Amino acid sequence: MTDTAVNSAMPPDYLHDGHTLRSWLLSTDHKRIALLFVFSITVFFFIGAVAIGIIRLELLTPAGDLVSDDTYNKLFTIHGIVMVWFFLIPSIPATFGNFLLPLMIGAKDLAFPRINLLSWYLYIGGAAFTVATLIAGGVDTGWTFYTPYSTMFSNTAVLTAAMGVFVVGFSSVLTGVNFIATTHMLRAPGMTWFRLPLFVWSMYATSIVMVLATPVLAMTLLLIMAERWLDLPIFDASRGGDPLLFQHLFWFYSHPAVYIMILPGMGVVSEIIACFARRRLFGYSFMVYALVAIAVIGFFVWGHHMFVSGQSPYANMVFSFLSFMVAVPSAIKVFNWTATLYRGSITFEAPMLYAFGFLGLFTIGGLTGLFLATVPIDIHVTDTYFVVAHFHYIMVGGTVSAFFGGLHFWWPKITGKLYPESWARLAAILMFFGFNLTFFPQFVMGYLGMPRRYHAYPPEFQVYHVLSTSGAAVLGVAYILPLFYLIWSLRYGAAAGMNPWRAKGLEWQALSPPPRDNFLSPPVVGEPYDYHPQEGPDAEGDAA
Amino acid sequence: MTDFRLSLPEASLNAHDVDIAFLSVFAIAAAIFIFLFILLVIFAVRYRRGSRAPRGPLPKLFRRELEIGWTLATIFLAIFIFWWFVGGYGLPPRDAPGQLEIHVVAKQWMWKTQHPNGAREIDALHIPVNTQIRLVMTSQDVIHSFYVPAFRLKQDVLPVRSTELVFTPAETGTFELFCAEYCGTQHSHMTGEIVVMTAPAYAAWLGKQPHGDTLVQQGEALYAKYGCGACHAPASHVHAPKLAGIYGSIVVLQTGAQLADDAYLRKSILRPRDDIVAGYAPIMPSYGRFASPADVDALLAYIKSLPTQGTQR
Amino acid sequence: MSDAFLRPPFENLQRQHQAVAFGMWIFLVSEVLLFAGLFAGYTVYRDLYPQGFLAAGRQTDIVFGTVNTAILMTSSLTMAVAGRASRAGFGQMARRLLIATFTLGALFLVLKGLEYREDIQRHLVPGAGFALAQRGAQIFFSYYWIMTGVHAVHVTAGLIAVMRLIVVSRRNVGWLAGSASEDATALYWHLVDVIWIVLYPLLYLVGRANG
Amino acid sequence: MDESRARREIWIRPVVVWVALCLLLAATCALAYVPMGNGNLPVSLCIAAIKVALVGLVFMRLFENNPLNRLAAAAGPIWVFVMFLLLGADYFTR
Ligand code: HEA
Ligand code: HEA
Ligand code: HEC
Ligand code: CUA
Ligand SMILES: [Cu+2]
Repeated sequence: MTDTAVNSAMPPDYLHDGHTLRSWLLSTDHKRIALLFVFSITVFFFIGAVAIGIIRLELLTPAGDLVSDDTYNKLFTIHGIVMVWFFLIPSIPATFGNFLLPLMIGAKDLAFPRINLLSWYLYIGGAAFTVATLIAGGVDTGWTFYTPYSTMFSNTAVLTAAMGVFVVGFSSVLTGVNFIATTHMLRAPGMTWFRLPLFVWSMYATSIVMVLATPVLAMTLLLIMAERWLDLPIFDASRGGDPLLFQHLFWFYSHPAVYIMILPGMGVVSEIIACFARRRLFGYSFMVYALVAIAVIGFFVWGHHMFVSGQSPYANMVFSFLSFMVAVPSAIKVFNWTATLYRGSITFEAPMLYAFGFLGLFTIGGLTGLFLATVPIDIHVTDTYFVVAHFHYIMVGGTVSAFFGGLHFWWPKITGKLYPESWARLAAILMFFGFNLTFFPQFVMGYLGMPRRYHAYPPEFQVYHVLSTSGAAVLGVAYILPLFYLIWSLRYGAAAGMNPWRAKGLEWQALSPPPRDNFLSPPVVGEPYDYHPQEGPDAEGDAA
Repeated sequence: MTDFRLSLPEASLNAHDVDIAFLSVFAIAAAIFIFLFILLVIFAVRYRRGSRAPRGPLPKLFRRELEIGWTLATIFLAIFIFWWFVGGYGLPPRDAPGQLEIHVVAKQWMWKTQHPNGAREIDALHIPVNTQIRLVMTSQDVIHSFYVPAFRLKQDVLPVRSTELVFTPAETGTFELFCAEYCGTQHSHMTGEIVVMTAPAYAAWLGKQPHGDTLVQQGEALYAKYGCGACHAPASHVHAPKLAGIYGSIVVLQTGAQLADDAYLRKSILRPRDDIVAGYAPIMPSYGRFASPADVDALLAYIKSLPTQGTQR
Repeated sequence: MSDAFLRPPFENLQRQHQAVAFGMWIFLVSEVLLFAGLFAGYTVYRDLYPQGFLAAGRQTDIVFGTVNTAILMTSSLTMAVAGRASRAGFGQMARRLLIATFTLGALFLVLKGLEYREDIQRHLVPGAGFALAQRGAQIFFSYYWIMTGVHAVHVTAGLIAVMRLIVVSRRNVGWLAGSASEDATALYWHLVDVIWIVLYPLLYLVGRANG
Repeated sequence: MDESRARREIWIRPVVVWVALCLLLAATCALAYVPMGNGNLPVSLCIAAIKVALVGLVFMRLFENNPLNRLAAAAGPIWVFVMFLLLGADYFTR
């Protein structure tokens, strides 16, 4: 079926059935809800970004002269809270996941459309609390809410902040429930488990973590609120409580949560690489097992955040070992992506550039994770910029790159328009260099002893901070660019057609943008990623 | 933009080990990364669309064997790194003879240190080189973290509980002390300096300090002040355990045996009711309200100093 | 069975029912982990302060506790039978049983309220003027209040769901069997019961023997 | 078969379970007063576990239900177990 077949008899695409605000805010269409999320997380990304922008400027000089120390503490706290819970965790699942999961398995919608809408309202509810926190003067506990500081000592809006995270937590639980049920119940005839695109698998694995980990965070925050507000003794050491218990509960969620943040990125990248290498994903089944393995083993390693906390040294051994084990499935994925390129027929459109960026940066971030899992090294670098660099390499270099990759890859499907390729490539490259300039120096200063969450620092570190800040400026520009040319493309972009990338996968069998019920005729399900006849080259590919 | 730091002195015995571990893991990681990077570049260039590179069926070895191969290799490598660099690290170290025990109390936002002879310092610590130091640390408020980059050492300091840091400075000089656990407004100003001196220099320095009473003397005073003796004095009529020689012994509690270490003794004073010694009534008042962490340190020092002989436990 | 109850995106009703039940099960698992966060802390502190916990456990009102357990289990029974009834086509019977369930649930809350009042009068609220001196006793009661409190919230949520069933089925009892709502509500209600069954020994049976 | 019998049939299984639950409740309540030192907690928890199993299998129909739901239900206990196991790794070796 080609575009010319798209005549006026067609149902309107999802963007055009209903134009009232109501038809958006009360829509149960997974595609519209996905867009609602896109807007919301973009807003919060920039809130978090501005916060850190100011911090980076502050850190240009050793003396804390730009903002007061209290302000500084509030800035990195809000940066952490916003970026983790209001940007990165929903970033891919709630947007592309929402939009593509039904399309990719050939369904009309998610299993529980109304609950899906509820997820968004819960997100907004939590967001409201977070904004309220800002208005109330901010919160200064760090995104980790460590007790007793958060419960007995801080005199900032801890309650509101905790409440915000508490509420948004249920949003991701419900999203998880929805995705799992959908994947089990609504796969099109012929769409067997081992024909699912890896993106769907990654959503499935992510959902497992969301459902099993998030409630523990919710309860932990509840305890925090109870101790702070009702003054019930729970973690307060002076009344017999154990602050480490809080850390255990918090990390029981927050380590798995980091996999909530990376697995979706892995899914996106798998789709992109296969498409632009015109190649079957190498070791599909291993990729699947790896995803699930990461999701499960990810629950066993939380103690590696507590090596110097005063937890038993024997526990340190256990958690260190398990942390090494969780690295293995990630390794498998990296190798498979690389092997997929072999004998491919590769082109370098923007999504592929982002995918390459992901490969490199995630690997660096992951490998430095191994340093941190090594107890003696971690004792030295924990709570230094080495850690800060580690997780930005994965979360920003990895997931955010994947997010932008996905955004460009599915932009034609979501909006029906093509984005301007050359600008996109420019942004991708800027982002890559800006990123490394920002965060690589942080590894160095971290190992040299620069503690994190420091408002003022010894002058010998200044050079590194200046490099880092200049990188952040570049990065900032690179993030703002897409905003312009993507919006531009909405109006002036060329019509995309159903499948501009000649990609496989059911979502490309729907019109762009798809109608309310996604498919006009039931999609034909085939093997995943069959970009080429058995093991052979991609004929059309080479013709080009 | 003054001088900037390119390297960190290895000022403690374990600093070198840490650097070795770091460099080795770095070597492994770098090797893996460069290998992958080269592959990426080669593939990207060789198999770009339209290149002449052959794209026939994959060679035989490109089958499950390869997959299983690198999986096993990774597992092996991971286990190797763990076993070689982590195995057993940080398990309780043996005390060397002539170990110097120094007490550290952290509070928002300063470090208070006290030497065995009672000399006190604030945001500073003088120690002799090549002597094993045992820091017994506790906090008056939130969690802090005692971090000396030059020693590659860090340990969180918790309220009520006491945590320890055992190390041996290997270089004289002045090194920076950071608080590495976020503890509020002035977190970034909770810094200090560690001055490592030669043994004689240290002795001389110590001599010059206005050392108030030694810990033990202070402890003795407090012991009297708080009337511990009323119950614990061997002569006392109150049925309470003897404290002489208790340190390091095994105490039988109602809930089971327990090593009487610093943590335990500290708890017995601050909150005696947590663990009652078998065969005694829980009548001991808890001193949590009166005794500051420093007081408790003093009391412990005194209890440790009590003559062992003749007391049968 | 008529497809009047079919909701998009589903094509057949049976699948829809499966999906709803399965979805609810996943949600229940997350609820279990929610409480796991509490159980973990309870265990740690009980291990830390055996004495305090025994002493404190004796203070909770075992009569209220036991009676409430019985009530909740009975409400579970009526709920279970209601489900079977509606599936067997006895809509009215099902509806009556739902009303019974609701009443029992409400009764549970009332008793809980009375118990709370008593607890407060006996100074069992952690803080100044707390009844017990033993270390850890206050922590026990922190957990007592939070555990029972969070559970009570769940009961309330369950009651609202049950009430919805009762109201909606007023016109057409067939709806109970047709839509998947009843099944889901029942599962939720049973979980609330299950949670309480676990809370009971932790909060009410502690330290009774060594009184 | 006539309707009233069918109505009665419905009750049988649940009521049996309910009776069992009540008996167990009585038992656990009584046993709580028997001094068993550290034995009391395990006993009461075992009984609780049995009750939970009854409710889960019969009332929540895991018994008759499809394996998928059983799998989902199993996830809960398993993850709680993991949590306790690894918490123990710290607390029991401090
Ligand atoms: C998306 C987020 C994300 C991801 C995916 C990871 C992944 C990993 N993280 Fe990270 N981490 C964070 C986010 C993330 N982390 C955050 C936010 C913090 C700080 C929180 C705070 O304190 O504020 C943190 C902190 C953190 C710590 C604690 C540091 C400290 O505070 O002291 C540790 C310690 O072990 C750690 C380890 C790991 C490991 C082993 C992995 C592994 O999963 C990595 C696996 C990947 C690879 C290993 C690379 C690919 C493999 C190969 C190329 C083959 C070679 C591999 C082998 C030889 C095994 N992380
Ligand atoms: C999860 C996602 C996520 C994302 C996307 C980011 C994005 C970025 N982060 Fe963030 N970061 C965290 C998660 C994230 N971070 C977390 C969890 C912490 C820990 C918090 C805590 O300790 O509690 C943290 C902490 C953290 C610190 C440590 C603060 C401290 O310990 O004192 C730093 C320091 O450089 C930093 C930098 C950055 C930068 C430069 C970006 C860039 O990617 C952002 C790029 C955007 C801009 C640079 C802003 C746009 C431009 C302007 C507003 C103009 C003005 C700016 C300049 C001229 C430079 N982050
Ligand atoms: C009212 C009497 C009384 C006073 C006063 C008292 N104690 Fe005790 N103490 C006891 C009793 C009885 C025990 C044993 C039961 C227990 O472990 O609580 C005990 C136990 C201890 C233990 C644990 C001993 C062991 O064998 O484990 C230490 C240490 C201790 N006391 C120190 C002190 C110090 C220091 C003071 C003063 C600051 C003090 N006590 C004051 C009665 C007292
Ligand atoms: Cu003290 Cu940070
Ligand atoms: Cu982690």
